Amino acid sequence: MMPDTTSFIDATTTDGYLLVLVIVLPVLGILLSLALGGKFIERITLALLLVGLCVAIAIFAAVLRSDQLVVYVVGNWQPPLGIALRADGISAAMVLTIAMIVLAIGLYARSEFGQQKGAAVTRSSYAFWTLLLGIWSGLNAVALGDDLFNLYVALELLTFAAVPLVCVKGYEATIKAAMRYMLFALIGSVLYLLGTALIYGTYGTLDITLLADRVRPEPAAWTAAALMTVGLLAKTALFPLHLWLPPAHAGAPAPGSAVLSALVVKGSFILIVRIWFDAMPGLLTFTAAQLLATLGAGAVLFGSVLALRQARLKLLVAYSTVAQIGYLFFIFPLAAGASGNELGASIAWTGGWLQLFSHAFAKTAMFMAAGLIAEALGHDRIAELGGIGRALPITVIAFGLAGLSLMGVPPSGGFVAKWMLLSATVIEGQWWWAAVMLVGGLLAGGYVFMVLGKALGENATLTLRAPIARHREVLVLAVALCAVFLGLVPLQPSGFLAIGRPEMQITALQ
Amino acid sequence: MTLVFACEVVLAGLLVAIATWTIVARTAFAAIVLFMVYGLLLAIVWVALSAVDVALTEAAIGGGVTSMLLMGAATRLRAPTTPVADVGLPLRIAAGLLCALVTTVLGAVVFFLPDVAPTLAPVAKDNLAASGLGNPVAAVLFVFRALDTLLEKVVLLLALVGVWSLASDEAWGGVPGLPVYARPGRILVFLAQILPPIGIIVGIYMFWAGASQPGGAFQGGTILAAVWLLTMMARLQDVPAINARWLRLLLVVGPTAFLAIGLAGFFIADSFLAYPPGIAKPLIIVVEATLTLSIGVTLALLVAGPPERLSQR
Amino acid sequence: MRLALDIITVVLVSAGGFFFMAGTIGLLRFPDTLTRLHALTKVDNLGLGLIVFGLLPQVESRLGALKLIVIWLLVQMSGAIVSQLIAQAVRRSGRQT
Amino acid sequence: MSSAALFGYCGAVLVGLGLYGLITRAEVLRKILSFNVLGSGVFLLFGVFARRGAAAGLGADPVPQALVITGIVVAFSATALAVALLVRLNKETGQIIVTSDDSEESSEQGATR
Repeated sequence: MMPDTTSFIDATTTDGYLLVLVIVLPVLGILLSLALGGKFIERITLALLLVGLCVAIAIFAAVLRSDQLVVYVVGNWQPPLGIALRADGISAAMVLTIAMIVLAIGLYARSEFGQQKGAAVTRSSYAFWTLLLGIWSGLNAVALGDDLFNLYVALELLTFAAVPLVCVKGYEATIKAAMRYMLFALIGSVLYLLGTALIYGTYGTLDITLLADRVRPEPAAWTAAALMTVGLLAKTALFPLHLWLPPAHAGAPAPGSAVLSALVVKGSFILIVRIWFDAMPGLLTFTAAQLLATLGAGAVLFGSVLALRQARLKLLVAYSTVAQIGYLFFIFPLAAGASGNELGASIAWTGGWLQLFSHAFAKTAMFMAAGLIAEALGHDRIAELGGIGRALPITVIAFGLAGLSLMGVPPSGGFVAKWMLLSATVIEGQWWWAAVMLVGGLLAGGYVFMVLGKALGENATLTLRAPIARHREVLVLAVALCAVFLGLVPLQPSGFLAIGRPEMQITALQ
Repeated sequence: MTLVFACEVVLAGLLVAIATWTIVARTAFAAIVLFMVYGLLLAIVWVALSAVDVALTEAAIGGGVTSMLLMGAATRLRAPTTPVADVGLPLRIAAGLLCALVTTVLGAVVFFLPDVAPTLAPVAKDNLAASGLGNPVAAVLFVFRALDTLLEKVVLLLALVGVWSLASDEAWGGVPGLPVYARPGRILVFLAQILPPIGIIVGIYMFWAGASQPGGAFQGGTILAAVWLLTMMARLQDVPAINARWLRLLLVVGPTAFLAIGLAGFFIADSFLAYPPGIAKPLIIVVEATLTLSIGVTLALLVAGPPERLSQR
Repeated sequence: MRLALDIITVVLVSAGGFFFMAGTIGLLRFPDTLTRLHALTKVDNLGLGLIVFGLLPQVESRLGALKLIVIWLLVQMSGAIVSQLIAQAVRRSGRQT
Repeated sequence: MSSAALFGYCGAVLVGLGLYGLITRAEVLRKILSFNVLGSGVFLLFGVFARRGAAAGLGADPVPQALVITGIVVAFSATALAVALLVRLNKETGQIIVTSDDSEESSEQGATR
């Protein structure tokens, strides 16, 4: 079959240039700070983040307004020869979430990685800001890319920024954690690339939109999809490939942990969804979807139980990420529409994405709170948290609010997400996943209350090693409140998240 | 069976044999030496596949600079006091079965490939004139899929920042720990005196020819990196401190020019990373020339590793 | 004329191939590093030289011929220098095998 | 069998070999080396698809060739970063392998400033 070379899918839309801007802005920062030898790197990054937030809002508004895809055809070379960037509802929401969280993390990191006036930039602070810019650019490129190889480069951009961030402080154990992360990432990227090769060899294009028409259920496509999925699972740290995550996410400095746990693992997850739902629709068999969700269920149970057994706060939060990633994979059996019930699929789709966004905010808040607590106490041993609730009340409230979202307690983004997923299991008649979700919620409640119980306990002898500025506490609270507020706008995102996806265009939640 | 095909069978057999040997070799040193041979054989395979641009890249980067990097690591690593045990036999058998399965499935996919291969060659050829370049591979890299190439430059720079971030706090901003011989022999010095002029000419020729023939910024840059590393190893030149202004500027000049011309495309052409017709070729040559420099410096610094001391010894 | 040139090419390239074979056998069979090095450098230079001269009649442009000769000279030089470096390393390490 | 198919099988074998080395070799340097063999197998498959796509007077489809060139550079960056991590790890611990889990210690260091 010769590929149809004349196909003209879609041209750049009016607001398309925004997609380029949001990818290129961080690159500007990286180049500028390299040229300046690190001078003003903190201010450059924060300024770019502010501009980037405006661009992200503009993209969100453009998608919302036009109720259609925002497209940019780079260099005006149509796919399959050229590369297109596309923003549907999910990408736009993702880019906005990324911009908000990275900006919050940037503001939070000022006290740890800020530059002293007049002093030369230190190693860790130069590396931190550059890597943060790299992660931001990589995430945007992953969210907006629509070409499997372009996405590979974006994913590598993300990885090469994420790995050194783990050991940016240079401690021995964190270097070990970064090394292990790197090895998993190497396998992951090469397997993904292998799948890409097979797809090009069989279908002659890497453009996701074009592929959707060309891919047929046949061995080559299954092989490619399987290889890419396994590779991306290693990067997403889905059970049982999660081994690298806890030491890496717990070992990174708090702002690093926040961006890694909240956003970086989601980058590869988005790609898995893109492959199965966008590039190869119709390929997702019942068995494959059940298998992915089974791994997800394993992650929910295993991660939650292990989180309960941790003695250290940051490690507990990291294991909670292992568990919360698991929920995302329920999207595969529930939103694939195997039962032919479009309402169930649409609800599951919205619920799955809401879980991703609310977890991103909640986990950012949790790691930031854990960072403030560790900064105040000089350690993060859960058993010795007594009295911190009185010393840092706002931080502990923020931790608790974020915890509510993880548990799925109303009114929070996590509640709506999990409730939608639960409804979908009922509609789709796959009640077994509901059982896992309920147990996972209980276990999450267990570990959140374990921390809160200790933190709210009395301890007369508590002495703070360092005072914590009030505005940093408020920042953490603001991020936690974002996670909660996501639960108050449930109807809006359901329609928005289906923009650009005709098969999902039924208004959920009548 | 033609003579050429017989040669290809021998080549493929050799390649697999050397790859196996690389994996199972007893010492890391032996494995790396074998890997160099492997890289050269692979370059010949790429020529057999009519992909001369890739052959040049593979020989320069895949076989050349990668081997140098690995060799540098092997000589710098302190051997542990306890012998290293690989995974146990059961796991090895399981891994063997898994890998055999992967190979079999891939082999089957190759066997059952569609008779008429999908290809973008005709589209690329049709648009070659519009791209302003004569070499179709360069046209894909710098025109049709320029976004990939731009992001890949950022990947290279980020990897460099990642490598630098592994320095100690005291050595930050200082001199990379390239293994430099305290007393380089006269022969090495001789080589380092005679090769650079030739290397520079060949490197520039590579990038210049790349517009219309195989070659380009990557291959040219790698050769520049190689001769620079050679002169530093022979101590004819100091390894520069990473906060040297000129070094920073060389690192970013290529990607910056690429990005700037790309952004200018918004206004002077009809799109980001589009070149206005007529001056497309000169613009791409500016991009490629500056990229050749930046790639050369970046690759050399990646090999040199993180800074280890504040000043020249 | 064409035929004569072709014959020259075949003869010279075959001879070059023979020297390569001999050098490889020497590399595998000789007892220690220095003698192996001897086999490699002597025979490979000759082998490559014969192949390059064998190919010269087939080259269409003068520039192509010049490139071939430059490649040969560069390989000569790097071969000679690298074998010197290896021999020095052998002498320093005090081992002969 | 065509030469493209021959190198296709060759690529498949190289992928298997590299994967095996990556899983079974304990030394990190050997893992990195295996990753490079694995990567070259993947690139070779791209090359085979390029060769099969020879058309319009071009000896091979230029798009996969360009992808491989980008891929080689990215793989080199990965190797450089992994090697730098390994050298640093070795300097700190004297190890050339990644030893068993030490999340506790990592978390403690992650909590200190």
